[in-house]
Amino acid sequence: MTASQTTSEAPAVQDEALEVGGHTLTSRLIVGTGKYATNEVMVDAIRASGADMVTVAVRRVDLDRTKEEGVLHHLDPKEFFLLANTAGCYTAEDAVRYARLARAAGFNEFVKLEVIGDETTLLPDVQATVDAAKTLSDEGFKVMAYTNDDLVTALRLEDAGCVAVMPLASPIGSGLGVVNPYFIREIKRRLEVPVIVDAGVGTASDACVTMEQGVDGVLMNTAIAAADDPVRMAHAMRSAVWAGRSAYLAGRMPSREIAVPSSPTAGMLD
Amino acid sequence: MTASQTTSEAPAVQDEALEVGGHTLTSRLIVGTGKYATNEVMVDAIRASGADMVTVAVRRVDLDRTKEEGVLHHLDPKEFFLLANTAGCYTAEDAVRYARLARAAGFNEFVKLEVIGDETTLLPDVQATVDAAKTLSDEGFKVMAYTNDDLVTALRLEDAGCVAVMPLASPIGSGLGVVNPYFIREIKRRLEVPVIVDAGVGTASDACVTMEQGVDGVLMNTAIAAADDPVRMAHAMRSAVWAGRSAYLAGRMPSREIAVPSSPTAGMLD
Amino acid sequence: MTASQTTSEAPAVQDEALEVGGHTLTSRLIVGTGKYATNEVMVDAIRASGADMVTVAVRRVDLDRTKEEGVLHHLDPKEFFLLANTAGCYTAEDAVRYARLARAAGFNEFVKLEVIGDETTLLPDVQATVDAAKTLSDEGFKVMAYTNDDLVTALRLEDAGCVAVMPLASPIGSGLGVVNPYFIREIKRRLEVPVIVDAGVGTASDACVTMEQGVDGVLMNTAIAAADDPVRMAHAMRSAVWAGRSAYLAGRMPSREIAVPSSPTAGMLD
Amino acid sequence: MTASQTTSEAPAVQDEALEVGGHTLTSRLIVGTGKYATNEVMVDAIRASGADMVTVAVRRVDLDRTKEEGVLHHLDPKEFFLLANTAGCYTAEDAVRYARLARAAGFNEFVKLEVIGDETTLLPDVQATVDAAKTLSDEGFKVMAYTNDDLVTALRLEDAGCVAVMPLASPIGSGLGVVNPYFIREIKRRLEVPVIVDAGVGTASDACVTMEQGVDGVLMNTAIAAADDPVRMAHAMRSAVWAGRSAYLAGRMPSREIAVPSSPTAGMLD
Amino acid sequence: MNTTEMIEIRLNGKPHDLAAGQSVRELLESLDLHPGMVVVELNREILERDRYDEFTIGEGDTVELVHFVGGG
Amino acid sequence: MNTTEMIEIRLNGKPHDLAAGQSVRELLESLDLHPGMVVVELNREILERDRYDEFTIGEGDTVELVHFVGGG
Amino acid sequence: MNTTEMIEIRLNGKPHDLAAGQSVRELLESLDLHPGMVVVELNREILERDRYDEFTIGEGDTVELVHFVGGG
Amino acid sequence: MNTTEMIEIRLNGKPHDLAAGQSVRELLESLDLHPGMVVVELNREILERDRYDEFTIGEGDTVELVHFVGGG
Repeated sequence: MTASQTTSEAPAVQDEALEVGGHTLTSRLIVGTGKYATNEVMVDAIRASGADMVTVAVRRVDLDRTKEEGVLHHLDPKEFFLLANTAGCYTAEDAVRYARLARAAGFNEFVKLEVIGDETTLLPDVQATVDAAKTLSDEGFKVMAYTNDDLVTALRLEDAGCVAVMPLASPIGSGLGVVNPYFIREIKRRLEVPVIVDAGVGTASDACVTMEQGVDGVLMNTAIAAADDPVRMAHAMRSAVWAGRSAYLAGRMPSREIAVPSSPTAGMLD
Repeated sequence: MTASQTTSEAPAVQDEALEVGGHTLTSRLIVGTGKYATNEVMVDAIRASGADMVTVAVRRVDLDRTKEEGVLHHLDPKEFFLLANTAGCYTAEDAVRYARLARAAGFNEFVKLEVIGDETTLLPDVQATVDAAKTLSDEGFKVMAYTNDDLVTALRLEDAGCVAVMPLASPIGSGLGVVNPYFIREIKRRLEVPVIVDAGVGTASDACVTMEQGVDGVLMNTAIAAADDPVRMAHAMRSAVWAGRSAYLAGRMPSREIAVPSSPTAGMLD
Repeated sequence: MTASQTTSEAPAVQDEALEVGGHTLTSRLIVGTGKYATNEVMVDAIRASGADMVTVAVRRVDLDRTKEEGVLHHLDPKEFFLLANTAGCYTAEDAVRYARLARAAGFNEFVKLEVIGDETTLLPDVQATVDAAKTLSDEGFKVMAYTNDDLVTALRLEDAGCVAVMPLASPIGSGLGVVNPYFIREIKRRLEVPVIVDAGVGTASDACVTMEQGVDGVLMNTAIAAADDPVRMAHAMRSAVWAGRSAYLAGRMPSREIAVPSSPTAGMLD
Repeated sequence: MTASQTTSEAPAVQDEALEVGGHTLTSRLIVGTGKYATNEVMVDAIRASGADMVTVAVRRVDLDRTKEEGVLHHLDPKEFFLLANTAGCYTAEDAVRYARLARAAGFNEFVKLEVIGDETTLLPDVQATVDAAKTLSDEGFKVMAYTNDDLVTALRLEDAGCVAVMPLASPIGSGLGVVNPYFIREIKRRLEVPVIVDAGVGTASDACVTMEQGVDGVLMNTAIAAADDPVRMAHAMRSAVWAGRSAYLAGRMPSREIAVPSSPTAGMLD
Repeated sequence: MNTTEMIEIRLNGKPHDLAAGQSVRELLESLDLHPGMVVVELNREILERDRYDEFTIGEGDTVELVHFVGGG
Repeated sequence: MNTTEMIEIRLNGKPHDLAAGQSVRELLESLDLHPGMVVVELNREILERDRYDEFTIGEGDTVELVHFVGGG
Repeated sequence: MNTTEMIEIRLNGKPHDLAAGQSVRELLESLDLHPGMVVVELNREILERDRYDEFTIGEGDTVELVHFVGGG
Repeated sequence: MNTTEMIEIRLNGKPHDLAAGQSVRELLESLDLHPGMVVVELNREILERDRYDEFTIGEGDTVELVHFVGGG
């Protein structure tokens, strides 16, 4: 028997499913489709992650080598819920344009809104993000907004009609994990819409810590795609997200500086 | 469909099983049996944890209310591998005495050696632990030694014949998690016998971080028994240990202060 | 002789003075004047801190017990540079109104701009802060803007004409210290105007760590006022700021997991 | 005026001096004399550090280029209290031999006892250290013992007659700072003799954090000698040690996740 | 002899009665406030210190008297 | 026989020549692109899929053909 | 008729009276303890289970009866 | 004239030749070492400074000359 089989049985405990903008997610883990060495590894890793919502980017068809490129040649839209992003947009106008193009592809009304404010850090332009969120929500889009860990901005995004607010754990692709758990917790505490931590997770424990803050889900790409063994890491992330969620629901023991014996102090021999 | 089902399929990737003193462990998670509100919760939690090795303490029969007390009335020795501990012993002599009594119970030659050096912190008396480990190993015991996070002591315990060395993450029952990952990593790097982190884990992410250090397993009791919902936490721990182990084997992405886009920078519209 | 005398000699090394909006600051530590038990303790603590710039708030005269209240009855404007804040303002308009009232007091053109976006966390409304910063800069104010640790907002505040950008280490009065050193470092790396960390420092090491990030200064109030012994803590902060600044300028040793002997390995006896 | 002058006045608050083995130390900072680029820099840095106790190693005279080597050609034993160490010794016997040679030099009865147990990490052999401490104390030495952060060992060293117990913050030359503040605090809480943290400090804030744990002093070498500007770093360390000590004595504010305004909430305008 | 006419204003958020025709300077004096220590806002307009006697306070005026207090 | 008249358009940011009078559908066919796999923006206006043959491409038109690629 | 002679031993740290001449097995039975569930230490010596009836308990003997309980 | 008899000793781990009959003090002088700056261990025994001339170095003796160097 191998240790791998220790997660092979269905847990007895249940957790309500995550609903975002009226859509029910099987998994609290959402994964990206970028930066994989091959499309085969991408598909295997995504399947291993257990995610059913995956992000995709909107780009020009490369007229020289089309066949290869389109992600739809590799991912079956019936198997995965495609969440188009507006990655690479630096203005509200651009983001709105990309969102409309994505919707025209005909899959769903959802969009992962990203309006970048700085090329080096890929941190969001929060004001432009709020503006684009309003416009898109008014047009009937279901906006899931990537943002920084600022509570005030998160509240504005909720007011703007976003169906999910997605603060970063740390910068995109940094793998630094949850640098500011206080801000993430406070955002979750104050919002009504789902809070999904997006970007910054580097390894399984980061995903676990993220979910232990009580957030509704986590979105990642690089942590899986850039691991030495993406498929194995995808498995790890799936278990880590589940573990962190369960630990949050289970209610952890208090931590204390003093020690407390786990065996009885009574009944010792003379 | 519920999120709980996201861990319900058997992972495709495999991990060699953990072997300690010639005994193969199904799970890399070992759990204690102390401090549970009821024996029913204890048994359910242990089953949920997926552990097959469980620790028990040696104590006097309480002649007034025996029926209840003995853990064997609740745990089937055929279902679980019983690892008796020497908890509560403050000298090598006492620990040896308790180990012999445990072996006389007739289940196995294994003992979790604990020689406490301080009542407040429950930190080990490392010299007495090394002495007891030698004596017991010479008597044919398979010693799994609880110790602090000191590499030199860990090396001595290996020399003394221990089949596993079990450094603490933080004090027993503290729930502070892995305070010194450097020392834990170095101990793992230098020893040949399995290194199992014992004590200090407080929640799922602690177990995950522990396994990401590359150690062979983790032993816990209070983190599960003192959770608001021990059974759910046991599930969480089982997934967390698996997640941390898998992430270690998968090889995490490098972390960096700068951001790296996960969507293509080429192919943007004019 | 007492340890207290170990800081009693003038350091030989020099550091260029901090200039903000054309005004030269003797100290890189700026302190608030709020929350002190008595005005005597406030004055003693401020003197002990070595700060020459102190913040004050603008409030209605209490017509019942005026004599006591005004901070000018206790702080000599010739001894300290008074930096009026707009604390308590929740809109750009209010902040502008308070800034104008402060300037009418006739001391200087400087204002510590604060536009709060959330009552619970006292986190800034970054968009309103940028708007108010523009208006006030156009009116000739020298704006030192309290903000969160978002780089993009910091860049906007610099564009808006602020003479200093003041990101928080953690929420006002929280004493959590520098939660996100990455963001603070990046803000310092990217801005031309002085970066002064404002809010969140809890004890001396927090101030020291803050300055080690390379920022130009630190502003605090509660850490000193709410210490058991504010005057002693003020001394500590003054030394800590100086220590952190010096360590930053001195260039720290690289940290590494392996050990390196500090005594020669050669020349041992047989 | 320059910021450097902000520490140039004598603090008003006083702290009792540190007494070790009957010897009164002016400074709570003890520094090593190893690894400096030149003897001039060493002397300047030591003077800048304000330390009056400095450690030296015992080694064979290099018969080819004596004049240069001996540290006594550069440090005046009347200006500095020389604390000889037993660095490089791997057995109690060797350490005792080096201590006797050091005493024969005729300066004092003090010795910094080091018995290394592992060449890679330079972690101590705690049992051998306790044995050597007993032998040397019986011979009238005043033993200041380098040890790990294990409380039980620290208590044994106190029983063995050590005049100071010196746990590491992290491995020698690692510069990782105080990895386990819980253990350091507990050691200080439990011992009667002075606790001086020895090894691991990397920059000023590490020294500050160390002293904030309530320990009596800190000993460092590499953090100063391996800085880009050792003299400036020595100044920084001196202020940092003082700052940390003062903050400890001043009693820090409580830290909390919620924010608390530092300006009055009353007296706002309509 | 005849009684002075009184007017009511809003002073720092509260109703306040004073004799008609008083200047801002007179108001401060009546409140025992040193002009140099406060800033006066009359009907939302900030007044210059050296012109306090040019402004006469009328019925229903809103007056805010502010100063510096301890703050962070 | 007579030659077809050619026009130049801007296609995905590059100059592109094609026969005059072609519909969007014909353009996609000529590029061997399945209509269901791409989204077409003609002069900044997004076209509905089922109306590709209603739009004729003219001289100087700007055409963007986009699709989904891997992204985070 | 004649009365049984009684002896006192120390059992799990407390004084305990029983009839003279009893074997360890008889003691366990009198305490309603299943031999397979306990380990017996007689005067600091651990007894093998299958030899409980070979050992007779005498005046002043120290007997420890231990078993497994929940522990970490 | 007659030549001096030479002996070999082990000095700081290396073989060293010197004239027979020399005292420790003479050895230090020949090495240009100030007695106050070094500590002498002769055949594993530490010598007191004021007795350096009482000890004569013999064939095969082991001499260690140590001093303080920079260290942490």
